[in-house]
Amino acid sequence: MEALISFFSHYMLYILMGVTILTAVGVVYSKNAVHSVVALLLTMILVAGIYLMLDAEFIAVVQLLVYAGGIIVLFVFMLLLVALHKDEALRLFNTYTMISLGLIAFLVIVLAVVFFGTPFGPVPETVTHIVKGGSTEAVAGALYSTYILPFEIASVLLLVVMVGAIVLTKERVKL
Amino acid sequence: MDFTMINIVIPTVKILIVFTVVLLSVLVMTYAERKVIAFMQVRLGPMRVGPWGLLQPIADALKLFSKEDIIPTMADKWVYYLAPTLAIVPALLTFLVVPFGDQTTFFGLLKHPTSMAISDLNIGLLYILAISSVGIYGILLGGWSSNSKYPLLGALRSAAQIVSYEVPLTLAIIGPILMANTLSMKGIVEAQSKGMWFVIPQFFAFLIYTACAVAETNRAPYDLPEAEQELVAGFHTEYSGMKFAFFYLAEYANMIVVSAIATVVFLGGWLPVPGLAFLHIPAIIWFALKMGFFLFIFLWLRATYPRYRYDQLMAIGWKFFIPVALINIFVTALLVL
Amino acid sequence: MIPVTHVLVFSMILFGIGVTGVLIRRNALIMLMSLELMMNAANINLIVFARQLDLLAGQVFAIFVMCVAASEVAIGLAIIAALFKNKGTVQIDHFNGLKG
Amino acid sequence: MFKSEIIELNMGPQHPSTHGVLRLKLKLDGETIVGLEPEIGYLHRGVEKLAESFTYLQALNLTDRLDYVASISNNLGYIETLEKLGGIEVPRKAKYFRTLMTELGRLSSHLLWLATHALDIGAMTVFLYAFREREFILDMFEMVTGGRLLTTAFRYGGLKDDIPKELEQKIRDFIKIFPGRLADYEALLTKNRIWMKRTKQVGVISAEDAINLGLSGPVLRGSGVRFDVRKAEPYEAYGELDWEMAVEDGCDTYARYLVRLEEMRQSLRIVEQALDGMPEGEFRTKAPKVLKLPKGEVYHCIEAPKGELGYYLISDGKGTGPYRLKVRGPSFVNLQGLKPMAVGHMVADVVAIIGTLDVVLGEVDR
Repeated sequence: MEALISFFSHYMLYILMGVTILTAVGVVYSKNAVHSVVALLLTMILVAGIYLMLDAEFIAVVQLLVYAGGIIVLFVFMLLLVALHKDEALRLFNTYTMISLGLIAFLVIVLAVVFFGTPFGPVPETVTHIVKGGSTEAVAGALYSTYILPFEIASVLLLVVMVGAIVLTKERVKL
Repeated sequence: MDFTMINIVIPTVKILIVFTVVLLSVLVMTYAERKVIAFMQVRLGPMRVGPWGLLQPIADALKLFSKEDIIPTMADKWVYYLAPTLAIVPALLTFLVVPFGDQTTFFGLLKHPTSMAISDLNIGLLYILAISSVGIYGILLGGWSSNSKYPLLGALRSAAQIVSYEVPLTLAIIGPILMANTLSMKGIVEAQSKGMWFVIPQFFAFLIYTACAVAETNRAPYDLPEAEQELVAGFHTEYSGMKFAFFYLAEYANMIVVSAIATVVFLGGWLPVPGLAFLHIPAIIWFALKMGFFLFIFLWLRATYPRYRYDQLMAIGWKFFIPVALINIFVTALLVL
Repeated sequence: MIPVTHVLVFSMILFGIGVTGVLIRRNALIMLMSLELMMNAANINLIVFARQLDLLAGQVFAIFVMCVAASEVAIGLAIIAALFKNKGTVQIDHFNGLKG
Repeated sequence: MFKSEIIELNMGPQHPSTHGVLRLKLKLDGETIVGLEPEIGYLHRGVEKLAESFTYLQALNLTDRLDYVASISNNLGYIETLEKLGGIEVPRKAKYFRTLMTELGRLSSHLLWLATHALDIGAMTVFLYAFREREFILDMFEMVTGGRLLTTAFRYGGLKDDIPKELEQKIRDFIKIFPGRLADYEALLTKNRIWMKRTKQVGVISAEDAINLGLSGPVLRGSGVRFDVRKAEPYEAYGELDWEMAVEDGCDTYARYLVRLEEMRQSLRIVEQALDGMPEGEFRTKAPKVLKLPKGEVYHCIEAPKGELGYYLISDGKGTGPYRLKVRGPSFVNLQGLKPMAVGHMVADVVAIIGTLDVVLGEVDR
């Protein structure tokens, strides 16, 4: 029992990462766009799990709220609104598929070698700054003191986006 | 992390207890709904199975579990299977942080009292909001994958409804959060033990919360997604057997969750009614009573009101509830400062 | 805890999958989804370094990334909606009006 | 927002709120209705043709099955048509009793309308309340005729049997409780904000359009037209009793709701007066067992709960049954108002509009 638990606590992150890669592949390679969205939803939930394992519970919850609760709903709405069945007969991939796949595999391998060669140092067992009082409080404190200016700019960005999205999709009113 | 037996066994036992209780209360809830509404409508309700029809929910459950599972020919099978799961899992997961009482020793079995919530997350409320926002995919995908027009219309309606009512719902509970100065469910109840229940200073927030909670769980008078008279049964028109039972279970579990949140945030959780503390009623009974009261409101509304129309529903959500909730937050923030 | 390198490689793979999606899929919606995958890969890097270095900046920055991602999706979907309104399709092969 | 596809949606023939087997082919833009085509005929039984092979008395059974929730009115219209062509006199007692029964029939029909209309809009409790009172009325029908739904109530020249003794007390009880029950329905609906939102400005039809389409009954009076066959050409005892015509100017579903509620109140007044003023005497004149009518044709109409119910009867003077019987069913004509009322509204409103038209498919399809 104890062994099992320690096994899980150690390898949970690996399991999450593995499943995440599977679902991410599902996003790209599904023939049906709705399947892609479902895979994306699962990916986002799993990534939230990864955040949780990395002691960032606030980010995990925000990930669920923003991605699962907001962004993917937008995607699903969009899918239901646009007539995708017309495009289903089209080819999924084109001639550049193999070339791009090769390039990306090469890139991943090169960067992985670089990462393994870089001395990042040992992993700290406990993190004091983040976990003290929960990451929620810590992040909030940082957001409202050190990073207050970017925070305000972000809110302006969201406002601009809101207006922009409405302008883009609004029907032209003839004056 | 300390992975000793005690840290594993107690949460497991708690999870088992909570899930059993939740599933049982869903059964009780279906029975209560039929009986309460029947009495409001001058009829008897179920009377055949068992004394006063008490075994009716069990008969229903057996019927649903043994029914034939029909999949429409053109349905998208994977998504069709996934949708009920996506509906019920978040509904049950939200019970993780609900504190049903202060502390318990399981009738003296444990040396140190343990919390009556499965887990005392310090971001409990945020967690519930995050998890429950996943629940709408069950409805949306279930409606889409049935490949039928009524479910699709129902799914679009309910998705739009849930997305728009989640905003005022969240805004409504921000007032109490500001007053309690914590996101932990336990902390909010403890904050109310010092002063009055938040239902008094946050009365408008409570009203908005009640209305939005009813809309969020797709219950009358906001039950457009499953408006029987218009869309037959909405998103689960094509579902049958076990999968339908999952949707059904999810709906009632969601009702219980929003009642639990209302109890914790506005009605003082497990605290006794002021002035009645001398009765020595266990905390969990108080909690159940308050939750029962809130659930009763659901049934009461259903027996009383006609149904809104889709556009009217959206209009009051965006044009009335959100502004009022924002004003409430503003005033609360000023007072707290 | 597992070494930071492993998480970095994972996020690299996730990023690679996202790039693949953008490069090989011709459906604008799926391309947008792949962009989201890349954003998430970047976020995972930020979070893992925040933990490795015990710094809050990573988490705060992740929030900003999410903010930008949300904006990007909102605008991206609005653009796709406008495109669909004009052309009746979301396959980007069809949007070659600027090709000589 | 998009170059949207028009969805075709089949509402019915099996649908919870199309009141029977009405099938609507809806054309939807999102949830807004751009086209609507009622498909009828799923309940066609050939009542008019069947009547030609029956005797006059046998054909009375067929009229029960037209508008099966207000069969008393159908019986009355048919019997009066026969009496009009045959010149049969009816004793005053039978006239009063027929008026009383017809108004009870109107009450039961309106109660059923209220129940289903409210249920369609989502108010479930009103449904069961209204059925409780309707049950009371059906019990009275059972006392008089032996049938609850299909009454076959009257005979040419008067009634089949004398009025049962216990009936008077039962009606008095009903008159006592019913105003309170009406107040209950009104408490649940009339000032209910959701109810008003769902019914006001929904299914609007102007007085001019309503007349042009030939609508009648509460649907016409809801558009502010003062027309009621009972006032325009009083038959039976209506001319001698004191009652008001219910008219509203709203032209919408809410106005028609108010009209029908007021009619229920007026019906109760008529019932009370008819009971108080019930004359003594014969309950029917001597009429032959097998009726033979002179050669000729006649049209006679009465105010059924749903509107103007007319029978057009041709007799060839030789047979013992109708040569041709044509029914002008109010439901069929009122159904023509569905399209102009519904186009431009949303799916949810179609349900409310079908409810407010109060169609019974037995009469539409015949």
